[in-house]
Amino acid sequence: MTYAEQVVRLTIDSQLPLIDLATNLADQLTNLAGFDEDCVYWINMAVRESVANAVEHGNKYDSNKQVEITFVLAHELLTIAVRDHGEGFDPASLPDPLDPLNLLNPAGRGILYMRTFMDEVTYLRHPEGGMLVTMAKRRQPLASPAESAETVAPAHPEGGKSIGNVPRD
Amino acid sequence: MTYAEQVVRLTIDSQLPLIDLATNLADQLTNLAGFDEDCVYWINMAVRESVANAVEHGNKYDSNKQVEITFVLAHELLTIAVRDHGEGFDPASLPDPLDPLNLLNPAGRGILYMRTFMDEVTYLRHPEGGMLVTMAKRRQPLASPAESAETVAPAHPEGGKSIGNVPRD
Amino acid sequence: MSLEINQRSSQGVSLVDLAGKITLGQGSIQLRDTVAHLLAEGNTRIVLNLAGVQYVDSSGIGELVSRHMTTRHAGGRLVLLHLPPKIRDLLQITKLLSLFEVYEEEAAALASFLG
Amino acid sequence: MSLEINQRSSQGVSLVDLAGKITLGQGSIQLRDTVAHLLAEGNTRIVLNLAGVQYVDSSGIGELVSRHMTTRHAGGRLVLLHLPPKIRDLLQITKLLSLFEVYEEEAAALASFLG
Ligand SMILES: Nc1ncnc2c1ncn2[C@@H]1O[C@H](COP(=O)(O)OP(=O)(O)O)[C@@H](O)[C@H]1O
Ligand SMILES: Nc1ncnc2c1ncn2[C@@H]1O[C@H](COP(=O)(O)OP(=O)(O)O)[C@@H](O)[C@H]1O
Repeated sequence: MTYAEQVVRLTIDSQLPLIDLATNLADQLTNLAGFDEDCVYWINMAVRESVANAVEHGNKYDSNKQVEITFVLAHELLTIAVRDHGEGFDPASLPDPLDPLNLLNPAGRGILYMRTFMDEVTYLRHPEGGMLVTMAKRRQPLASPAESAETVAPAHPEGGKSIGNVPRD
Repeated sequence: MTYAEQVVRLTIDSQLPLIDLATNLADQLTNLAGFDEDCVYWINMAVRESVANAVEHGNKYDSNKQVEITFVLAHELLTIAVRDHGEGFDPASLPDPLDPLNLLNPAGRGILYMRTFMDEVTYLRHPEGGMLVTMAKRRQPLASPAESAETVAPAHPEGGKSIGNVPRD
Repeated sequence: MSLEINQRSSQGVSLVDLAGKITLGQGSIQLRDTVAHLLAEGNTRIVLNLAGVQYVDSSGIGELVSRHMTTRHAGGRLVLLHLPPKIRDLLQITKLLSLFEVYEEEAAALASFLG
Repeated sequence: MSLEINQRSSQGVSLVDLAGKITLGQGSIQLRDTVAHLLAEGNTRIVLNLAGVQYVDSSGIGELVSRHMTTRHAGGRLVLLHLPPKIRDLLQITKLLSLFEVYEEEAAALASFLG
């Protein structure tokens, strides 16, 4: 492994069975980046939620519209950007899934999960149309340039929970 | 699974460890397409050879240059296109690896393997620069629109060798 | 199939063993149909055994909530058995853990219906 | 590591157990270094045990040819043990199968050096 930034992009048609391609790619990259098992799992889920939203709400299952998932693996940060070609939306206008009135809703929890599992999530309307979701997760900096990616310490060597802010009741 | 054509594209920086991302994606798509185990293996190898050529000979390991791998899964055919941003080359000018004088060469067998495992391989200089390799493999047509991808018969139900033309000595 | 579903019954209680993924699309739909079928046949005492479930997305979590409510509206009860830690986390994050009765032993889940 | 290499020796013959992938980059380089090291120490009787190798690309095939030739030039012999069917196919396609001595039994590979 070199220590240059690595950029990988996947483009898929708007079909549910293709979401697995994005999550499997995420798994390979997060393993390559040295994230621990829990982080790999939760980042996978953030990718699934964001790509599912792009397919379902963004592109509305229109198979002629694509979803682009870009992974940027930098020294200290993994950034994942998901772009669709839908009408976009205003995330500030969404109902709060933790409001007691909404607790029993059948949907509306995906973005909350993304925000919980990733260190940062931003929503932008892309200037050329569609929505651009950008999610970032800090990684443990690589120990020494002499070490290969395989020997990198896990991102959370203390083995603690990787969820940033799970509310414990 | 729907029966529309499915298009998936992966873009990677020119780094050897990222070739696995392309071959793993190929495996998922060939399994989804119902190819049998041998076909999955040999298509994987054709992808590895073509992407390795793009990284090594095309982009010459320049990490600022990308390789784009596009998979098109149609009803009867899987097509894989690999594009680099190098200087290109003339495939007709290559030495024949089966010529007795070349048999002991340390390299020069990749394209022969690609041609053996795929039904068709074409090399084109891309009009905007770089090389475009297009490889196609016929798949068994899906039996009936009512069947799901998981129940599709393998591409070679007779269980025979999937290599088209292995010379047997 | 991403979700495998097996049904058993014991002491008048329907046990649904789930294995695989409950995600947007196929998985969520299968779970919905299974519970609808049980309720339509008058089986309103339901144990969902999640021991074999490795992955649930937000659609799947919503599906668990909806199946819980549908069963309650039908005058029945749906309880969870063998909740994997990651799915427990997901329910907790969305303040749903207290909605569900959760059992670690099949016998305890069955006994809860004999009260 | 994509390629794992273990070395043993028996009756004056070096046995190299390979497992994983021999592909462009790391895998091919490791194999080259291992054989170079053996030859430098005067170990010119070499058995490459490929039982655990699932994948060889064209670079790896070229590496096998080159290691065979280097060993021969050093006055030694390199033979293959437990050649997996797919790698046999790859050698056949490129008309290289007859270049190699191939054994299915370790004892036979070792015995070939006692002639
Ligand atoms: N890419 C998108 N394009 C348009 N609308 C979106 C997009 N992503 C999310 N939304 C909107 O935000 C809402 C909340 O999304 P989310 O929290 O993931 O829950 P769910 O997908 O279950 O509704 C969606 O119902 C939809 O209205
Ligand atoms: N994408 C490419 N760009 C430029 N040259 C290429 C490309 N692919 C193949 N070549 C040329 O064709 C030759 C033969 O390729 P191949 O049969 O794969 O064997 P090898 O890669 O082992 O040399 C290469 O050595 C190189 O000169």
